[in-house]
Amino acid sequence: MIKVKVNNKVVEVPEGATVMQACEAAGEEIPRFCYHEKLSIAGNCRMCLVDIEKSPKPVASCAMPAANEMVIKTNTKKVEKARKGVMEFLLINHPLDCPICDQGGECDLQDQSLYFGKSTSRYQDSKRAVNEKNFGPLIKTVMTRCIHCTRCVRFMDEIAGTHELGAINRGEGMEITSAIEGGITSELSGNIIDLCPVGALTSKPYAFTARSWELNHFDSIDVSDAVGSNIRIDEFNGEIKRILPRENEEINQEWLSDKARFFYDGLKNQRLDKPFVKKNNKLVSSDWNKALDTIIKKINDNSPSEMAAISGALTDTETMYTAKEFFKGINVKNIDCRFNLSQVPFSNPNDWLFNSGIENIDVIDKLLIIGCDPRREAAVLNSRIRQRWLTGSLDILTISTPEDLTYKFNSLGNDISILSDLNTQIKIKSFFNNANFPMIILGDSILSTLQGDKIHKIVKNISKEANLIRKNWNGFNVLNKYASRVGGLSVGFVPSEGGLSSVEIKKALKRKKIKVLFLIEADDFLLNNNDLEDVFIVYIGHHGDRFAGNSDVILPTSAFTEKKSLYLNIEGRAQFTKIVTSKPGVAVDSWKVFKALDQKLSSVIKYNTHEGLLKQMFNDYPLLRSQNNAQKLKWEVEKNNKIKLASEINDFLVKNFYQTCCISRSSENMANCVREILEIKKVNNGST
Amino acid sequence: MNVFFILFSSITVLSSVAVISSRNPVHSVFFLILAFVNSAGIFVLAGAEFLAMILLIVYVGAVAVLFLFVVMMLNIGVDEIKVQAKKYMFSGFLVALILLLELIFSFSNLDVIYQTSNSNFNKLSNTHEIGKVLYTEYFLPFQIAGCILLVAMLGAIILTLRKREGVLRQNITEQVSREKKDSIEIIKVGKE
Amino acid sequence: MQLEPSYFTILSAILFCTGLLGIFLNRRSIIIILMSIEILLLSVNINLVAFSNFHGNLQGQIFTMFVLTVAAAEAAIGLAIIVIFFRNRGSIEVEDAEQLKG
Amino acid sequence: MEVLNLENLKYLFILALYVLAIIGPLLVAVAFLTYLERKVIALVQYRKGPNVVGFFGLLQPFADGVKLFSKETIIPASSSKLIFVLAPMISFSLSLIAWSVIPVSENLVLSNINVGILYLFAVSSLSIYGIIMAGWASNSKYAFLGALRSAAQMVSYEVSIGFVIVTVLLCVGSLNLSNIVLAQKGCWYVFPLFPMFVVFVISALAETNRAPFDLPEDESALVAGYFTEYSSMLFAMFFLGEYSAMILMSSLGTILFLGGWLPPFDNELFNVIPGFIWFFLKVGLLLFIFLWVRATLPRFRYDQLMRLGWKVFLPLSLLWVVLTATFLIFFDLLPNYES
Amino acid sequence: MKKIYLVLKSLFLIDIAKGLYLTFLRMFSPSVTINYPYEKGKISPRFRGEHALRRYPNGEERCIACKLCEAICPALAITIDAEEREDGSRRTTKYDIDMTKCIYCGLCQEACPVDAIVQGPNYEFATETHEELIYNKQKLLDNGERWEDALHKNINSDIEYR
Repeated sequence: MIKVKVNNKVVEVPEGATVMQACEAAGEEIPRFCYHEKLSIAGNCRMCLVDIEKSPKPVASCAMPAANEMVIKTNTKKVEKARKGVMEFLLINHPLDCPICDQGGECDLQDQSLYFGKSTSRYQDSKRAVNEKNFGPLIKTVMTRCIHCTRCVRFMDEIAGTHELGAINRGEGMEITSAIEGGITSELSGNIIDLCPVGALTSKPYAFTARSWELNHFDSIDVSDAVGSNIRIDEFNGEIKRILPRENEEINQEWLSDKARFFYDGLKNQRLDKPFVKKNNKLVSSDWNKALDTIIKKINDNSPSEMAAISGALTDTETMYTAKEFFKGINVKNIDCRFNLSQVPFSNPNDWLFNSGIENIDVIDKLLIIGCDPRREAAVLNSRIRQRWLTGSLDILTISTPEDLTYKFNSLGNDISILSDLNTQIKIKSFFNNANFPMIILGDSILSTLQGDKIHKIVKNISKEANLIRKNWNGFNVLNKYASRVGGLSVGFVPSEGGLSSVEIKKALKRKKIKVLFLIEADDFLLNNNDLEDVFIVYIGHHGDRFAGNSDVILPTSAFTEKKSLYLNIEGRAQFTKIVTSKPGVAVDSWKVFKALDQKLSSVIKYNTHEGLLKQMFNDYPLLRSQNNAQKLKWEVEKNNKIKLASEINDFLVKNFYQTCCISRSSENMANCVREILEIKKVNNGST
Repeated sequence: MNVFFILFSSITVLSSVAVISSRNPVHSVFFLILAFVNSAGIFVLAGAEFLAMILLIVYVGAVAVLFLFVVMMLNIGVDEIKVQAKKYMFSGFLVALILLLELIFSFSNLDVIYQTSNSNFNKLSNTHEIGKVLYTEYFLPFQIAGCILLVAMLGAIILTLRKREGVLRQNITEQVSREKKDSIEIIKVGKE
Repeated sequence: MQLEPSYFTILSAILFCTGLLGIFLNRRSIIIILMSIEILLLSVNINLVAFSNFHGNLQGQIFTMFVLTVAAAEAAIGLAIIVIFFRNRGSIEVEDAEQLKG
Repeated sequence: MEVLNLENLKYLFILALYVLAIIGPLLVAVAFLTYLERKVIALVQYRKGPNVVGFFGLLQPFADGVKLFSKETIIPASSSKLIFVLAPMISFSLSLIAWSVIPVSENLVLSNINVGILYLFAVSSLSIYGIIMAGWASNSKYAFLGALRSAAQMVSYEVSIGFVIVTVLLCVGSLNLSNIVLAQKGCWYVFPLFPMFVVFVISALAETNRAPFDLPEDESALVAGYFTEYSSMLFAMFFLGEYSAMILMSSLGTILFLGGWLPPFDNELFNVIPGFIWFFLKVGLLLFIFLWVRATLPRFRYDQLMRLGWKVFLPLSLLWVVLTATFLIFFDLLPNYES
Repeated sequence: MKKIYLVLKSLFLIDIAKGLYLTFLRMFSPSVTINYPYEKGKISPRFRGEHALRRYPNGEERCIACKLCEAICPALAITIDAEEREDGSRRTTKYDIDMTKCIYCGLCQEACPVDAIVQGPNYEFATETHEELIYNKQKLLDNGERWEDALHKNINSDIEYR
């Protein structure tokens, strides 16, 4: 620790801290444009000038390391004059178009110019104009406004890891531009909108639709992947105008994937707003009572073993809990939340959780990734791995992963069968030798192959043998892809004693053994349409997506922005979404559907309100209540070396990052991304 | 003449009956006023126009207003004739009836000496006549009547005068004679 | 046609009896009794004026004036007393005037 | 009946014509008085006043009249309905019947009675009742307070008016209005009795509830005083009553002090002009004073009003009566009317 | 002595006579009334009357949907919806002013960076229904066209103070 004097106030800062950090520790706000905590230091905006004793000139505080006994002044005339000078230079070429700028009202430059800006300009010559760049379907550019802070360039280099942006020319001719024509392809590109201190980079879908001061902010949770990023939803006039990341160092830092950021417009399209019942092979709009009565008639007509229920990617925990209770009440055992045919075991939470915790990626030194694509399945998590990798103290080994994971790694091959190879196992063990914080990430993707349960067992075994499971450290992690999965497994929406799992349900459907199928927002259940003939399908969901056309009864429910509901992220962290907009039509929260059905049948569900539901659910599953319960569980591994795997090449990656759920499939923004990023990329790849 | 007499007298009688029988005291006062106005008419018919006017001015213009004021200010509600009142009803009617019969009996046989063609009765106006008599023959009683009125006025004032606490009173001369030098004092404040 | 003096006297007799009856009947408020007294005085005045006219003698009218004076004084004092009575008792019913001490 | 013979009917017919001859012009005069009032106040306040309806807005009073008469009559639910309706009628008719004794010119008078001045005085004291009945029957506190104020004020100022009249009567020696005018042939009483004239004018303002003594209709405190609850026809009657009372008081002032129909100087030139023209000119002058004062002075406070009436005017006029009487006796100027 | 003087002064109504004299003289001064529907008072170029949305001389709307007027409006009378026009410029799709909420403070025209929303010299826009006073964009643009000459002149006359 070193002692620094800031404006006559003595503060202690750790060695290596910058002058700016010292000033912040002393409670002084230093204006800055280029400096960002999560990015490398550039020191090119010169706005953070401070006065340091014995230094003849003002010093850029962001780039200057603090030294012991340093005397810093931030409020002298000299400093102010220097900052005013910097501001005047910045404003020479910056257009005064704040009224039409979407950054207006939340613009760093605007704010700073209030304190350091001159009221008139001394600049006589003509201003610089810069051509717009094509940054893809999500980012709108007005490059004339750019002040060359290079935050975007550094972000793409360091966090996103795609090196797509850079500055060309110098001096007045300097321009930020993408290296390749045709937009930015990174799945984290939206973050440069937040980073841009001026209005050079703004959101294309949000363009001109609202002003920052008229938005209502709601803190919520992202459900587009299983990471559970914290988001802020901005609403205006009953419509979601944009989604921004909320800083949470334990989960998403301050980043957000493009899907989470831009898929909100899918909440407006293709919504189900009233119940439908099939009549004469045609879906006819109906009312709740009729729809429920139709279902109850079917339930009464069929035996419990002929019925099955599958929950989907966005189903909230409460719904699955209530549905579980309901199906228990009518004695249906064929229920499963693993709609993607995952074979992940469901008896012990450590089997499906990201046990080490996302935050601990920052300390790991050895990482083995098995059968998953973190870049597309959990983009924010992937960037975190990259950040760790950039420090140079992380070795990465992979089996069956894509090649473009934004960091360098040694691959043991794409065929998963090598995992059962003793050689490989020894290799892995030696890889983890002397590791302080070893980590294995096992993808849910590989678990949803036919050998999933075997793979899980082998990996578990390896992690035990490679000493990944220690006191205070559990290096075995499963990376789930769907926001609902951990919650569903946690509240036991899984086949009960003698019930069929999703894989078995699929088979049973093929054999026409299932007569009634409940799809609870389960659009991604991998089924053949041929198998669904003669099956009475009850679709409970908010979007008229894949199965809606095949259904016999459609019950409309609310999406995650329209209800307060619980989601568990990959670590098992319980977080609530918030009510931002109103529900469309007569849609209800989906748990209420089961409450209503239950009331007409067995009446085992006692609660009537959401509070009552939560109370009983937390009572039954006390672990849900804790923020991060992953590391606190005891975990036994059964020893078994004899499992052999068949050869299986990777074919289970998320090919389409932008469209993974019913909301993103309905989203125009996501469709644009697919059209303008993925397809062009495919063409490019094909040609080269 | 007869027509007017019948008109005036019947209204007088009816309204005086209404005075004693109406339930609302305010209505009683209004009927009393009506009775007075009509009896002023009867006075005129009887050749006493000065008195008629005096009756109007004094009774209707002042005394009845006083009555009205008191009745209105005291805000006496409309009330029923009480049971106690009824027990006097019979005896009251009886006495009144007997008296009425007696009076009518005695008055109907009146034998009055007509002196309507009194020589100086018509020459001068009624006012002059009264004045002449009043300030000569009846001067002393007139003064005494004045004294009675004065005493009555003083009595009424003293009876109803109430000294109220905390009422600010205006002194106009004081207000008007206020000047700048009485109101503003210039004090020199030294430097601290 | 001529006005007979008996017209006036009978009128005054009726008025007198009405006033008298008023005193008998209305025992609820003193103010009505005061009014009845006024009616009595009025009937007397009518009589006086009538006789003065028929006798050609002004004494009747002079007396009427004195009666008026006294009546006015009586009304003033009487009403003042009623006001005080009301202030003390909150009522002006005859039955409430039962105490010698005010 | 013998009463209804031809003679009597003819007499009644002629009487009715006389009455109409008084009432008709009077109502027109009232109408234009309201116009005049608005014009005078407007002039004082640098405004234009009514100028839209008719030439110079001359038809404005008739427009107002039509408006008032075509409006709905609203009678409050909790009022004493009979008295409520009766009050404005009394007020209006009392202000009209007084006119029967006003001599507009020599021999131009409906009934030249001996006790004319007393009659006027009596009628004006009766006019309290219209107001008191209105206030009481409205069953509204504003109306009631307005009525009480008005009644107390009129009674108080009647006293000083009475003494003013007595002063004049001392000089004239007759209660007949024509005689009063004729007695001023040499000198109008406004000159020797000027203080009484001032007292009379001021008391007349109070008697007619005019500014600065318009406390009964003090709009800032009592909404509109005793006619708060009145509308349309009934309100118009009050209105007409008030303004004809103003004209009446002006006529009374003219008769008592300004020599009635007499010209200012008894010479040929002035005598050519008929008497009633002089009379109306003088009445107009007094009316102008009414309006002028209204445009100039702010409203009195009620206690100031009562203090002025009882503590200033009463002693002053009493003193003046005594002084006048003393003067007349000392110089042996007492009049001696024998008819 | 003073007191006697004052008593006499009030006894002889000197002050009241003075007042009456004053008002009497005033009667002969010319009146200041403006005979409204036939004569109209002169209004300042800064007069804040009915609102208007202006256009550029080439017919392009001035309003850029910056919503500063909406933000500054103390009566919350202005409602704006905006989106990107086909040519990429920022334009309003809805511009409503509730004239019955408006307090004519002029803050909107002060806030406007492009002189689009202005308060014109028109004060005669009374209507028979409430609905007519809720102005939409078309109505405001029409106002702008109707009053453009006056608006232009007023803004020019005030230009050196801005």
